[in-house]
Amino acid sequence: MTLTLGHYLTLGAMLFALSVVGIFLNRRNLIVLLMAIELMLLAVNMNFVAFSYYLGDMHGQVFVFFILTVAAAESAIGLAILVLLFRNKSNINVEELNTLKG
Amino acid sequence: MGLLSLAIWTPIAFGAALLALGRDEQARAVRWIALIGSVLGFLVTLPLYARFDNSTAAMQFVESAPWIDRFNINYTLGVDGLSLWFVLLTAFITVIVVISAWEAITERVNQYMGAFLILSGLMIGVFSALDAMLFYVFFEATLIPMYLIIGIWGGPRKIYAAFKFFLYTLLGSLLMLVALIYLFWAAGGSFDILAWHRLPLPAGVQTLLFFAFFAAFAVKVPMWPVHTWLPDVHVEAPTGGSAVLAAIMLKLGAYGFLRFSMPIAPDAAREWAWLMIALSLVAVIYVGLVAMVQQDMKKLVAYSSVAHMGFVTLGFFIFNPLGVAGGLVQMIAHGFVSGAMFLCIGVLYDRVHSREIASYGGVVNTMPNFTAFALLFAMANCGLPATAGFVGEWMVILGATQAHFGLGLAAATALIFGAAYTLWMFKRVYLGPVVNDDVRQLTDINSREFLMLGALAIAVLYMGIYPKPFTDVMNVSVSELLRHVAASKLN
Amino acid sequence: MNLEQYLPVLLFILVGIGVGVVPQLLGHLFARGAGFHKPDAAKYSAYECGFEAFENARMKFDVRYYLVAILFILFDLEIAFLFPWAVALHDIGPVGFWAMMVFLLILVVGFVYEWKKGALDWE
Amino acid sequence: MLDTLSLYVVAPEILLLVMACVIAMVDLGVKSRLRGLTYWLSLGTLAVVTWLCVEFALTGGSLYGFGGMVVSDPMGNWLKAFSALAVLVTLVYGRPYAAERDMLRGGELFTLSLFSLLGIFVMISGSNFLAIYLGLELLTLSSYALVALRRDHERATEAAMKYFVLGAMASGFLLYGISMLYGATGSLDISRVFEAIASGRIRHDVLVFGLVFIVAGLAFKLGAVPFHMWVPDVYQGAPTAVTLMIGAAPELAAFAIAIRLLVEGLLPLAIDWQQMLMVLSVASLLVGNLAAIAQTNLKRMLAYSTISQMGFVLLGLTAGFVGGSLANAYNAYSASMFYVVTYVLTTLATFGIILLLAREGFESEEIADLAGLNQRSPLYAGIMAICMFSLAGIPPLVGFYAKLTVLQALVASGEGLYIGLAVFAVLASLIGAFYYLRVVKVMYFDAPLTATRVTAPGHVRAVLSLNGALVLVLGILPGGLMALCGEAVVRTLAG
Amino acid sequence: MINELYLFGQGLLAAPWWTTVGWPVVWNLIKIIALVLPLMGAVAYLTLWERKAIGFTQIRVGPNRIGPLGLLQPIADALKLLTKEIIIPTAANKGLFLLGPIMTIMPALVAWVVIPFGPEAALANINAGLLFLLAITSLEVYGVVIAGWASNSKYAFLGALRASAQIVSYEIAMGFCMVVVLMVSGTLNMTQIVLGQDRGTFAAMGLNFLSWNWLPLLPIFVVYFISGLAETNRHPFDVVEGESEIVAGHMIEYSGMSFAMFFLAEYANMWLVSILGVTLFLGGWLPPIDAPILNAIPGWIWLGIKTFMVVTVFLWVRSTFPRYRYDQIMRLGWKIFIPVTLVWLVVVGLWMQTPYNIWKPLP
Repeated sequence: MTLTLGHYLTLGAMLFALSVVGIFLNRRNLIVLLMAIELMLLAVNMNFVAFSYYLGDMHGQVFVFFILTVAAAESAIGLAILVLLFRNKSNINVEELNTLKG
Repeated sequence: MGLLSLAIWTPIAFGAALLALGRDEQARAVRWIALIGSVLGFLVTLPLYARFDNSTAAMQFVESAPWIDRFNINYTLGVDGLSLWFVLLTAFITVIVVISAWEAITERVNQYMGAFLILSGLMIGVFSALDAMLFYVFFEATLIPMYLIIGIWGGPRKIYAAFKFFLYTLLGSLLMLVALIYLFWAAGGSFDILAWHRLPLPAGVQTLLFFAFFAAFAVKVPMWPVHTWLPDVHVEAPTGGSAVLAAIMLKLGAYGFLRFSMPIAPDAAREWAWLMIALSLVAVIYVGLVAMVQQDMKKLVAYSSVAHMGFVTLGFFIFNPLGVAGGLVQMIAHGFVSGAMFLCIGVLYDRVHSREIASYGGVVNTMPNFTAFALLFAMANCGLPATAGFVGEWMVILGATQAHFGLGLAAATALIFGAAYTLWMFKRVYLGPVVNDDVRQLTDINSREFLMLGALAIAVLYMGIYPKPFTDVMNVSVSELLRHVAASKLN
Repeated sequence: MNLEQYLPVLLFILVGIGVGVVPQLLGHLFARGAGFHKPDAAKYSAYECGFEAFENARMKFDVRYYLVAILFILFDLEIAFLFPWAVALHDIGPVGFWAMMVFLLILVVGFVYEWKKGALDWE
Repeated sequence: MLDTLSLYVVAPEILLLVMACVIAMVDLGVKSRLRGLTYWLSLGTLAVVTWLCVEFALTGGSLYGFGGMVVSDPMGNWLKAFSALAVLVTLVYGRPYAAERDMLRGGELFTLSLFSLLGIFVMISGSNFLAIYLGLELLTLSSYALVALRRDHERATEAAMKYFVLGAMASGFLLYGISMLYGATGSLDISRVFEAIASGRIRHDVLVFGLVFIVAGLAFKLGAVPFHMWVPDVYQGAPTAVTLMIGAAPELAAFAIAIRLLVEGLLPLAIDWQQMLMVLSVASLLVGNLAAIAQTNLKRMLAYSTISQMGFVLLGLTAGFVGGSLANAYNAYSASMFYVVTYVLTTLATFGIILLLAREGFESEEIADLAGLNQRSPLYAGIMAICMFSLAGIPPLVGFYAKLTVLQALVASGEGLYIGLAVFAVLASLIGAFYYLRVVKVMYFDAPLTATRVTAPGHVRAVLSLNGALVLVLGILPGGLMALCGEAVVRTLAG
Repeated sequence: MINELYLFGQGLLAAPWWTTVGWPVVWNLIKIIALVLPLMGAVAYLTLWERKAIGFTQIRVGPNRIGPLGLLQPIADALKLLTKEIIIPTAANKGLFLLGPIMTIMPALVAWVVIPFGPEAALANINAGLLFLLAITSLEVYGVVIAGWASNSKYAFLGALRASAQIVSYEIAMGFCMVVVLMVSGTLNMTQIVLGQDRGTFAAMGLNFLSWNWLPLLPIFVVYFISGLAETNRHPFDVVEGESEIVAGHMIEYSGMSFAMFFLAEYANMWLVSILGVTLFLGGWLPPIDAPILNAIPGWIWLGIKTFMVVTVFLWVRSTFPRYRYDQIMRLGWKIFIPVTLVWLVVVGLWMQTPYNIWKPLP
């Protein structure tokens, strides 16, 4: 069996779907939410790398580099907000995020 | 700057200045400046009448300047026989309203006066705009000051009334906006109303346009069954607001029929005239009956306004010169009379703070001078010959009879209802013995009120006795309009 | 892509895990086989200098550890940027060099900022 | 690659970046009583950047830099100028508010604002997926931090968290769509993507698959229904000054990337994305307006109002490609641009008033807090009333012309569907008028709760008055701005 | 001889699965074992050498009872640990608790796969060698964190936090060091990096050791070495397992072979850091001076000698310096090493832009 573009794309799509499901169905812990977001970006990276290799074009891989960086910055900010939230509310349950309603 | 521009912007400039600079501490100065502004605004409209050429149906005093290039919107003004009198009427009523508020309004005087002055300029703008977008802007902009007037200085249920007024009229005019945009597109990128008059349109489109305009204007007039906002608003609005509303704002809608619906969609207008006539008759008869059972003076006058405006639309849609001219004359007359009626109620309200008919009785005993005025206006409201009210109604009934005898008969019966509720109210409020202490302590009108009511009384009598200046102005325009409407645009 | 060179890597990872697993397994077997396996509650409780554990070990800890983690992520990613640049430095010439210098300058601004803000102070 | 032209093209961005760094450094150095220095430095920078963008815009040409990564075209430059101005005004309004809430202590407000503006700039000038993505992230990352700027404020952190999660997810969607397009077309360059799609060699279903994700991501950023969940929470939870920062200038950027991605890149797929946008805009108009009625919190109400207003913007974008012809494109896109610019202008003044009213320890967030404002301060009540009427689309205020242009673009398409949409939009804005009127009602008809007069520093008062006056003046004379938007779009899309 | 062995193995079976998959796997396994077994030996005897070396600095003999000169001491230690009971605390998270040691030892071994022992003697001569190394060593911190967390003990938890914070802090400085080396060598391939050090003015004069990276990149070399100490949690940066404070840090709950895994990993890492340092800065397997007699000595011997020397410096440092305070460690990492490496990175970059660039790309 050889790995074709389709396999990579399917993997990417599965990871992406997994992360979306993770974001929407997760009612417990915000950390899981952050992880799901990272997973989402990784799914995209998978796509980019696969396409880049398949097309013989470097730009996709360059894009991946930038996505990685942004993902890092994003998780840094996400964690920082998480810490603030924990300090203010003393828990990080998704369900407890309900002060804002209307 | 042309005369029409002056007529529009003089009151607006004064109003804006009052809003920006006026303080409650200087109420006296504010009143005087407002008066000066309104009088100036009235004076600049007089040359319009003096220099008006009765012999042509073309637009006069036309001025035009590019305004929004991207949509070819122009600042085009002009008046013809259909609109001239309304410009004068608006400016005149504004003076009266400013005087009427002299003592009644003590808080935020600058905002009150400013709102009325701006409103006056905007309404003159509506009557003189020849560019549809300009018309629309003025038409809609009148909502803002009126909304505030009702909401700030109105009665106990003012908020309900203000919202009702705003949203009802906005709904109608938004549909009109779509129609205007469609016409803009259909006319190849022009908002010129006169060009639209010449624009051929297929029947289906005409019908849709007609009803879009109907939505805007029927609400404004107001025609039955979309009149329900009017009594509520009249009851809650302050005296000046009611007066302006009845005297002028209702005319914006009727004027719109003449300027937009009929000439732009003549075929649809003819096709649907039966509906308009039917609605008008319902207004005249049914609403007249409703007026009879009212306990609240303002509500009564409000319903009577709906009935009278029914005459106007009836006159318009029977498509003969007598009917249309009669409708126009009725509009002017109603401007004087209904304004005067509301001001009379205002005079009483300022003293007793009640509008219930039952709170009064025997006012004639304590306020003889005032009762004389009230009697005159009541008579004018019933259409007594030699008063303004008579001329228009008589012309419309004649016109209706020409079209169909049954129509004339139905319209004539309305006169009886009108007499019935007006005179019954007059009897209950003014005649008979004094019924309570409030009435006993009434003082007669002061010179300011005398001046105000006197000016209106002169106008009412003059128009009733010698209506020629009014009809002369409009004759040519009316026949031109009818000629235009009679020709089909379908080919 | 020459993936053959990665075969030893894969195998080595397996071997590495094996090196981790097998001795532990052996240790268990030996201990049990030789009868050294004698559990008791004190032995199997968490070390606490002889006290009973009186608080959950999953305690709150200093936020500075978070800070270090966050800063590490950022700097490490930036090193990831430097890697391809450094490899290609011979080929990309002065333009490439100065472009990275601009990047580093911005980075230094951030570094100075956090330094002055006290993010790097441990006490 | 690194030629003078490229540097020229991104000159405003460079200036902004340098000054953002300088301000961050200065903020570290100055004593707390000299904090004003960073404020004025920020304002000065923004003023210069605005001027620079206007200069660029007036030259009128389209220049590409860095091998087509960025573009400087009239539309972009005007949008940049407006967004710089918006941030400037935001800072002017927000500073007293921030100072009272101890948000200036760290000095991050100005730096982060400038960085978010930088992100906006990059988004606007990006003509490559990568540049657009990076700009977007710079903007959103700064925004997350700004929302969480009040560290001890529970609601603000909660809002930040929600904003973060949903914003990151939106980026993920956008990226996934971009990756699909990249795979399908083999390029990240927007003009090349356009060429590749226009050639018709690429399978349509693959493109649409990617397109769906891109539109979803954009809808998230614009706050269109059903991707609007974050908008009300963030508007309400964020400190008001930050709400304005998120609600004003970024809308311009969101519009810009919608144009860049959908029009400049994916125009051959217009039939597909126009349908999606139609659904989004109809839903936004409906949900935004209906939900706004139920709100008692002013910021939340304005959030829903934003959603409905964005519905209008999207509506304009749907009318560009009708019946196989692009004849209506300039008309439609410039209508949207005009809409979004005037919306930002009005929003600025609206939040400016809220910020003014928010005294220390009192947020003035409830609609009821505005009660009797007319008695307390007729000027501010007047400005707020002008804004509300403008948002409701009543002439002669600028919001009316915004709606007019969009409706006109719809009707000008000449198709029944679009005219139906126009009628729907009109009815929706009637619902909208209700809640805007309610604000006016509270200010003018209700009795004030306190008698304290509203005070503001002189220059804040001046800018606010100017802003309010502009809403009115542009309502009386909208021709110039309309022509500017039209011109910018024509030149950009033609060039 | 190796080649013949390889061909012999390939010829054992003619089936295609054998020649394409089976034999390469077996062959590589052989090579891996050939690497791991000596490595384990080296690790074991490093412990002995450590005790001896410390003994010498303190003017005592060190272990000398078991076997001649105490040479059997490591074997005795190993046997003892093997027979100890492995304690899994009741409160621990069992699965993770057992995973911790595995995640620690695995990267410490796998990293060796890219180390070149000679011109053609790397297990995997991959192009992204250094990158791979960086990646695999970064996994080290997972073992620490997992162990600390799974133990469910305050000491372990705090120790793990400290250790991971320290490791990641110094990883940045170390990363910068590697970037600088990359700049001058222009390749990620470890073999190429070594070969790149064989050229230059001094190398042409026969004084090859002066052309190695350590001289022009001296500050980087120093930072690398010290970071290496910190990365492996060695003295004087061993606060994570500081006996006086948190006893043994993240390993406190471990016993027997589980503990031995950590122990092995630490010493394997010492070797790894040393050999990496030698590869990056000290010319790898190259002889110091271009003399025929020295060239005759096989490269792996040179490599071994150099690595042994570097490792010995590790021990020397341990026996010389007092332990740092934790805040001092962090300050050193963030406030001194990062700026120093950054500055030197810029300096080297600038240097390379000038005509005095001494690093020409490999042909």
